[in-house]
Formats: sequence, structure tokens, C-alpha cells
Amino acid sequence: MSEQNFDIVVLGGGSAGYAAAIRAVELGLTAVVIEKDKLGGTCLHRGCIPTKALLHSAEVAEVARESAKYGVKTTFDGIDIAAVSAYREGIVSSKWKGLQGLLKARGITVVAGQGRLVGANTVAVGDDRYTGKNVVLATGSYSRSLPGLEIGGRVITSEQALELDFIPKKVAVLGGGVIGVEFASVWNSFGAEVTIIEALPHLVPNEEETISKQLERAFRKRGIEYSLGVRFQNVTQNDAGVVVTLENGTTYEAELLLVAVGRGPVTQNLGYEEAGITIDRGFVITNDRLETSVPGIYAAGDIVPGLQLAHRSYQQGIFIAEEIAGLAPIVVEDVNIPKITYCEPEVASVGYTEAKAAEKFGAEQVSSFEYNLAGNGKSSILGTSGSIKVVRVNEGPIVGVHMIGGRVGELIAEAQLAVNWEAYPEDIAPFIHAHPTQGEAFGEAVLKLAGKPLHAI
Amino acid sequence: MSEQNFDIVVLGGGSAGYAAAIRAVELGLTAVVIEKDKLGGTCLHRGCIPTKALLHSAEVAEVARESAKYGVKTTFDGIDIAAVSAYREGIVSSKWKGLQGLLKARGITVVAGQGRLVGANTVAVGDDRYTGKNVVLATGSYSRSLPGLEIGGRVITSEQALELDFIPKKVAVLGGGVIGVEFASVWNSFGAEVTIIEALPHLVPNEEETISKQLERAFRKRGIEYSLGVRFQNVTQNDAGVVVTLENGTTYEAELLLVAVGRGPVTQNLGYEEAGITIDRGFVITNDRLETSVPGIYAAGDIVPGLQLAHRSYQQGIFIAEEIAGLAPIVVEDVNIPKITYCEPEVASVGYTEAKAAEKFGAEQVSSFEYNLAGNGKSSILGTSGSIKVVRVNEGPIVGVHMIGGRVGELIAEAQLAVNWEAYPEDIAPFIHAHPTQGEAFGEAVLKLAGKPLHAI
Amino acid sequence: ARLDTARRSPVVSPIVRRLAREHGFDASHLVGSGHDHLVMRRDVESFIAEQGEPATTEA
Ligand SMILES: Cc1cc2nc3c(=O)[nH]c(=O)nc-3n(C[C@H](O)[C@H](O)[C@H](O)COP(=O)(O)OP(=O)(O)OC[C@H]3O[C@@H](n4cnc5c(N)ncnc54)[C@H](O)[C@@H]3O)c2cc1C
Ligand SMILES: Cc1cc2nc3c(=O)[nH]c(=O)nc-3n(C[C@H](O)[C@H](O)[C@H](O)COP(=O)(O)OP(=O)(O)OC[C@H]3O[C@@H](n4cnc5c(N)ncnc54)[C@H](O)[C@@H]3O)c2cc1C
Repeated sequence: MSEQNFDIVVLGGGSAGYAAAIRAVELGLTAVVIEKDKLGGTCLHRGCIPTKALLHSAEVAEVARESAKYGVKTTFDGIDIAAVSAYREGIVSSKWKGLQGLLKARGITVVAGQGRLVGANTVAVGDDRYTGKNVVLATGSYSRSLPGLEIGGRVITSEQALELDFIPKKVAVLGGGVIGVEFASVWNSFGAEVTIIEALPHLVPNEEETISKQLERAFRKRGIEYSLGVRFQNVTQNDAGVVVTLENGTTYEAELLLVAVGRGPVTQNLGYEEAGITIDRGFVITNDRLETSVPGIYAAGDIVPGLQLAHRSYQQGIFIAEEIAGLAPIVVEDVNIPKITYCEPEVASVGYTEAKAAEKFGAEQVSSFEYNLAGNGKSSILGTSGSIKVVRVNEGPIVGVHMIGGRVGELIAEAQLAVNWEAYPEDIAPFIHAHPTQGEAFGEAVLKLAGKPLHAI
Repeated sequence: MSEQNFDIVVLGGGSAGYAAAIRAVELGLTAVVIEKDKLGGTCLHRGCIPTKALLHSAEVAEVARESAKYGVKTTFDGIDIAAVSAYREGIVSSKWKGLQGLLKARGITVVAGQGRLVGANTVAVGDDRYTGKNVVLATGSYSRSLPGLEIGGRVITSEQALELDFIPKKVAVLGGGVIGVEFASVWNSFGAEVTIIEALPHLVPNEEETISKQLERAFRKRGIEYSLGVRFQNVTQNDAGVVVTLENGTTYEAELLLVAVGRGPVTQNLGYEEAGITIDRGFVITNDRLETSVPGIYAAGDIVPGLQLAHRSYQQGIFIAEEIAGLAPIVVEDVNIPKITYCEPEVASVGYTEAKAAEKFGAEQVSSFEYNLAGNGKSSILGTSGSIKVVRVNEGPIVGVHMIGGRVGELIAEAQLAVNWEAYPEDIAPFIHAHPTQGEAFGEAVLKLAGKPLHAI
Repeated sequence: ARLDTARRSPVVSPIVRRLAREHGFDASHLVGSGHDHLVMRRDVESFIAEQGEPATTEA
């Protein structure tokens, strides 16, 4: 039994937690991070990083298959899943090593163990107690399922999907959100037959509708099947496979069912409610400065309702450290945080969809233009299609940018600045994008909205 | 013999010329474009577009060769140069068709023929005369050589290099600038032995020195040889190949010599000097509103001293049309125009190098940080290395961004806005880049300069 | 006056425009020190600094 004091006690060493600790020590505070599993959390070990490694292997497979189009003679001989795993694990372990070194170099105490909030400013790990002037809760999320849908055997979540040591012949994916379409994309590239089951009327249903529709078209062309607008009813499994039944009676047989219906907050049995923290449907409720209902206790990352993204977690972690240090950081609303879906083709967006912008600013007050990548030289060279749609307030700023196409994820960085800085299309128009880049497509849409289209009518 | 009148007569239908005409008609002016060869000029037919197609074929070849690393089993069976050419030509011809359609839809008269300035506001094509209230000269550039170095046979320029129907076994490249390193990169990927000969001490000598050095290291690793800091003396050729001799006596044998020592302005025998236009070393001298010494005659693109880039040409063409229409457009200095070199790894930059920034703002007033892509998850996943260096004025704006690494070209768009909008690192810092992207590396450098590094010390 | 509501100087940076707005004026009402009177960040910042110092403002 020991007791240690810090300025900030962080429960959970994922993106949100370690970012808070790093920023805290930069500001001259002392910090401890309590982590029961591995520093880096979901993103590094079971999320962003390993999935993007799989997606890169998938991209390489697609390039190899299509290489004749570009005058490169190759024979595609299939996927070596053991080598894919070795590559994925290699990336994760080297980043993990880097992260551990970083926290060490920063002088952050990292405690290995399961923590529990035991009062307004203390976290207990076994018999040890860590007391802070402030506490940051950052315990992250887990793969949810649906009521009555049990995970196990051939019914898996992203954790198991990542580590499969074989490529399923046929796989069903429950959920057409980010994680579902990313795995669908990988498995299709690896040669599996894939069917996505989504209850809402579109794939990536949080995105601009025109983008969802283009993704559906692209997936159809790739041979990825999907069922939209009908709810899942149940699944049965046996040695041979699974049978998924929808509410309309349609059935799908497959070797595996991936359940990708969202992620729930890890907040149960951690002492949160006992400490008086307001919890709603499992999420920790905070004010817009990320402070919980208990003064001095903050929450960050996937346990806070809203977008579940690693960079939002970083941002919230940093925000809390600065808030505690009295720097009065600015709030970035979720709508202005960029989102990327790394399937092929990629989807990326920031700001309002056109429909939401019309709601907020009035339909008459909003204009948009969607530039087709068919007019973009670099996209033609890469052999990709898609579009970039920009939404503006008339005589006002750009409030939404929505993209689909191979490699467009990187283009969201520019759009993020434009939207957050409230740029008018007229502010961007004088700065012609480098040629030939995919970024020119954003430029063309902006030029059009500024009343001066170049390669558009 | 006919005579036609327009608001704007444009001589040359390359990037600069057609952009001027498009913007002019948008502003209610009438415009004619006189083009002796093909609409689209160098960029579309012999420059940006076909070279980037070759570079994409080269990328595909590299991916195929390296695919085992990512768990993809492929056999690389070599390059089918006829198929590479078909792909390249397909891209160019479809873009060409699109461009012709665009100008037609805009109601721009396009005259096929060789034009000549015959007075302050008239261009003659054969017996026909086109008179404008204003004239825009946009006759572009050609591949230069060195005094005494004759092009022909095995001594070629980029025009011939693009259209080669074979892959040379061994090739020498004279000039380590953009065009030289791009072809060197392609040929190396296609299996040729390549040696670059550059008289200055670095490859891409206009870039930040640390970037040049990293490119040299990367090229060495790829097996691209180079000689730096020694001037070319002469070349001899026979049926078997060429022998290149440097001023220090070193000789290089190769099958071909590509001369890539820069591009000269196309301004001779076009009536420019007779009309009273000031010419300096072949370039058309303008004021900072792009007007020549003859009032009413403007010049745009590669004939105007400075960066020879397609997007600068677009920008200048648009600028002139707006200037003529009285819109008083803002001037974008060359230093703030983004540059991309599409070799592998790519190089991209905008704004001042650290050395130039120190000259301009005072060495004490400038700070910089270079973030190594080794710390960037997405770059590790892509298997690329490199760095992003950001230069700021202390307590002031970001004035330069310099990058090297696979695919970094697209990242310059964000940097272009940051530099041109005079963003401080502190302005960008709250907006954490999407994870995992290569753009995060720019974000990390900016966070560090804002005094709040995340994944950096 | 340094700030003239009839003036329409060019402003291209949303950051510069916002900085002025947050301090209660319109950046385009300043004389810009950039190319062709483009209003630069330094123009807005120096104006704010002047305004902020009571010693230099008239009573
Ligand atoms: C398959 C998948 C792909 C994804 N891809 C992306 C992507 O590409 N981009 C993106 O931005 N986001 C992506 N995400 C989301 C991203 O991973 C999360 O938003 C992010 O990890 C949330 O960070 P966090 O710190 O809130 O939680 P987590 O990363 O979940 O970290 C919480 C940590 O707290 C620890 N912990 C929990 N309880 C305790 C306890 N009692 N005591 C001690 N430690 C505890 C956990 O072990 C964990 O390490 C993906 C997620 C998944 C599942
Ligand atoms: C190999 C190579 C690669 C390049 N890659 C890139 C790149 O990736 N990105 C980039 O930004 N830039 C690149 N460039 C540079 C880019 O091509 C030029 O900057 C751009 O084309 C210049 O445009 P322009 O309109 O000034 O001239 P041009 O494109 O040269 O057009 C001039 C036009 O005028 C016509 N013309 C000339 N004289 C007459 C006459 N008397 N009568 C009628 N017509 C006439 C010509 O036929 C031509 O069509 C590259 C150049 C080369 C050579």
C-alpha cells in the first residue's frame, strides 16, 4: 500500500490519456498514467494503426492486380496472411516502443494495472493510491454488439478480425459504418466474398448522401455486396459457418460474421457513478470544457459522447491539460473535426453536410459545388474516380467539405483549416493548387464557388 | 485576309494562355486563343501530365517489387513499355479532349496557327489579323541546352525521353533539377542504370538543403548514381552510346544522355521586340501586374522570369484577365507558390528556405523544426521515410514548409494556405490532424513550433 | 484616420479578417502594407496594439 500525489492522475493510457499527460508535463505539471493493458490503447493496438496496415496490404494487392493497365507486368499470386500479420505487428510494435520511450523521456509515470476511481481525486490500483489535484478519465471504448447478439465462435468483432490467421472465403459484415466498410474493403481485396448489412439506407450513413451513394457504386463495382435499410434479426452458427437473418426474412450464409455496430464506452464498475459523475447511456457527460459533474474530474476520448476518433482524443487530452493549467484553450466542435474512412475509395469530410448546413443557416443561404475527379488529372493518372463537394454559406465561409476517391484522406487537412478558420472561397481562390495534384479538385470546387471556375463550367 | 476584333487576344494556348481566356469570358469579355500546335501546351502534351503518368507506372513497378513486405505475393515480370505509352497517351488524349470541349463550351475562339505580334494590339496568323483591346503573350518555353551541346541522336531532351519506345540499359541525366530527377526516378524504377550529373553541390538545388541531402540519400539507396559539384564538359556519341566528360576529366558511358538543364522562353522572331517589348535574356519583362513595357500587352507563364510551373501559369493567366477587367486582383509572390517534384520520394515546398528566411527576417528572428516521418504512423505503414520542416518567424507566421517522402506532394496544399494566410503555428495547433495521415507530420512540426509538441520532444 | 469605413482594402487571409473582427473592426478599413494595399496580419496587429495602449489614444 502506497500513496502518491500528482497534479494530474490519468486513468487510461490510450490516445486521450497519454496526450493529456504529455501536455500536462510540458506545462510544468506532474502526471501519472494508469493503464491496465498497453500504452497506446485501442488506436495503436486494435484500431487505427493495425487496420490501416491491413488496408495498405489490400492496396498493394489491388495495385498488383491492376498493374497491367499501367504497363507493369506482374503476376498476382495471392495473399500471404502470415506475412500480412508480421507486417502489421511490426508496425504496431515499433510505434509502441516509440510511445513508451516518449512518455519515459517526458518523465511521465506509467503505472501498469487496473485502476478504479475511489473518490473525487483518487484512483486506486490494487492497494496503491494515486491522488491528483485533477483526475482525467480516459478509459476508452470496446466493440459493442446488439441486444441478443452474442460475440463468440464465428461471430467476431474488429479485435478478432484484425488477428485472423486466414482469409475467409465468404464473410458477412454487420454495420456499414467506418469499421465495417474498412474491413469489407480489406477482405474484398484479399479475395473474399463480402456482404455488408446496414440497417440505415446508406453505407457510411453519417456522411454526405452523394458521397455514400458513390461509395455504394464503387463497392458494387468491386463486387462488395450490401443490404441497406433492413435490420438484422439474428444469426445462427455451426461448424460450417453462420446464417444471418434480416427482419425481412432474407438470409445470408458466410464463414464469419463481423459485428461492427459501434463502440461502447468503458465506464462500468470503475467507480465513476459512485464518485457522483453523471453518466448517460454509459457515456460520461461533461460540460463544453470537458469537466464532469464532479469539479476537478475531466473526461476525454471515446467515453465522451460524440465522434470516436483518435485525433479528437488527442485534442481533448491536450485541451484538458491546458484547461487545468489555466490557458483557456479554444473549443473545437465535433462537426469541425475531420473524419476519414480508409476503405477503397477513401471517404473524408469536415464540417456540415449540405442538408445540415441548410438546417443551420437556411437553405437559401447555402450553396455547394461538387467537382468530379474525372476532371482531375492526377486522379485519372492514379486510376481513381470520385468527387469533392464544398458547401459554403452565401457571401460567407466554407462550412463543409466532403470527398470520395483513392487517397483523398490526406486532402482533408487543407479543408480542416479552411472550415475552422472560416475561409471564404474567395480567400482560397488566388492560391492555385499545385499541378497536377488531387488537391486541385478541391481548388476547382472552391474556384467555382468563388464565381471563377477554371476547369469546370 | 480577314480582321477580327476581341477584347483579349491570347498568343499561345498553354496553361497560361487558356486560363486567361477562360477567366476573360467569365468576366464578359471576348477572347481568342491562337495556338500553333495543341491546346494545353507543354504541360498537357509534353510536361506535367505525361511525366506524372510515367511516374505512376514507376510507382506501380516499385509496389509490385516490394509487395512481399506487405504480405502480397506477386512476381514482377518487367515493364511493357508499349503499354506504358498507351496508358500515358490515353491520359493525355482524354484530358486534351476535355480541354477542347471546355473552351468550346465557354465560347472561346481557338485559332490553329502560328501567330506573330504585329503592333501593339494585333496578332497576325498568316494573312489573318486578330486585334484586341489587350494582348496576352503566353508562348511558353522549350528545352534548353548548354552552349556547344547539340541535341540529336542519343542526346535527347524531355520531349524525346517521354516518347522512348524502349527502356535504356544505362542512361546519363544532365541536370539534377526537377525534370532530371523525375526522369532518373522513372528509369531507375523501370530497371535502368542511371547517373545524374549536376554542376551545383546538390540535387534539386533550389530546395531546402536538408531536403536535398535526404533526396540524395534516398536516391543512393535506390541505386541512382549522381555526380555533384562538377560541371559538364562535353559529350560524344556513336552507334553504341554516349560518353559524357566532366570538367574534372571523369567520364560516364551510357546509352543515352538526357539534357535537362532548364527551359528557355519562346520569344524569338515573334515580333515582341519590334513591338517595343523589353526582353531580357529572352524573357519578357513585366511589372508586378504582369504588364509588359508596352501598355495593354501582358505576359504570363514560362516566358515571364521566375518559377516555370503550370499552376503559376494558370494563376498569372487568371490574374491578367481580372486585371484587364478592373478587378485589381492580389499579387502572389513566386516564393509563396508551391513546388512539387514527383520523383520517389517526392519533394514539396512553399515559402522561404530557412537560409532565405534568416536573410529576410534576421537569423535571430527565425525558428524551425524538422519532424522525421519515422515518427509518423501512416508513413511507416506506407514504408516511406523523409521529413517535414517548418520555418516560422518568432512570434510570427509560418514562412516556409519543406517536405520529402512518398506521396508528400498532396500535403503542400495545406502548407500553401498556412503560408499565404500568414498563419502562426499557434493558429493551427488547436486543429489536430486526422489520424493516421501523413499530414500529421506537418501538424507535429507545427505543434512543436507552437511550444506544445505531441509526438516529439 | 487609420480606420476608414469607406475604405475597401483587399484582405485575403481569414485569420487576419477574424483577428480584426474579434477586436471590433473590419480589416478592410485599414490601409494594407502588402502588395497593392493588401491588409497583412502586421497591419491588424499594430492597429490593435495602438488601440490597446491608452497612452497613445486621444482622450
Ligand atoms: C478497428 C478500429 C479502427 C479505428 N480506426 C481509426 C482511425 O483510423 N482513425 C481514428 O481517428 N480513430 C480510429 N478508431 C478509433 C480510435 O481507436 C479511438 O477513437 C481512440 O482509440 C480512442 O482513444 P481513447 O484514449 O479514448 O480510448 P482507448 O484508445 O480505448 O484507450 C483507453 C485505454 O484505457 C485503458 N483502460 C480502460 N479501463 C482501464 C482501467 N480501469 N484501468 C486502467 N486502464 C484502463 C484501456 O486498456 C485502453 O488502453 C478506430 C477504432 C477501431 C476499433
Ligand atoms: C517534362 C516537364 C515536366 C513538367 N512537369 C510539371 C509539373 O509536374 N508541374 C508543373 O506545375 N509544371 C510542370 N512543368 C512545367 C509546365 O509544363 C510549364 O510551366 C507550363 O506548361 C507553362 O505554361 P505556358 O502556358 O507558359 O507555356 P506552354 O505550356 O509551353 O504553352 C505555350 C503554348 O504556346 C504555343 N505557341 C508558342 N509560340 C506560338 C506562336 N507563335 N503561335 C501560336 N502558338 C504558339 C505553344 O505551341 C504552346 O502550346 C513541366 C515541364 C516539363 C517540360
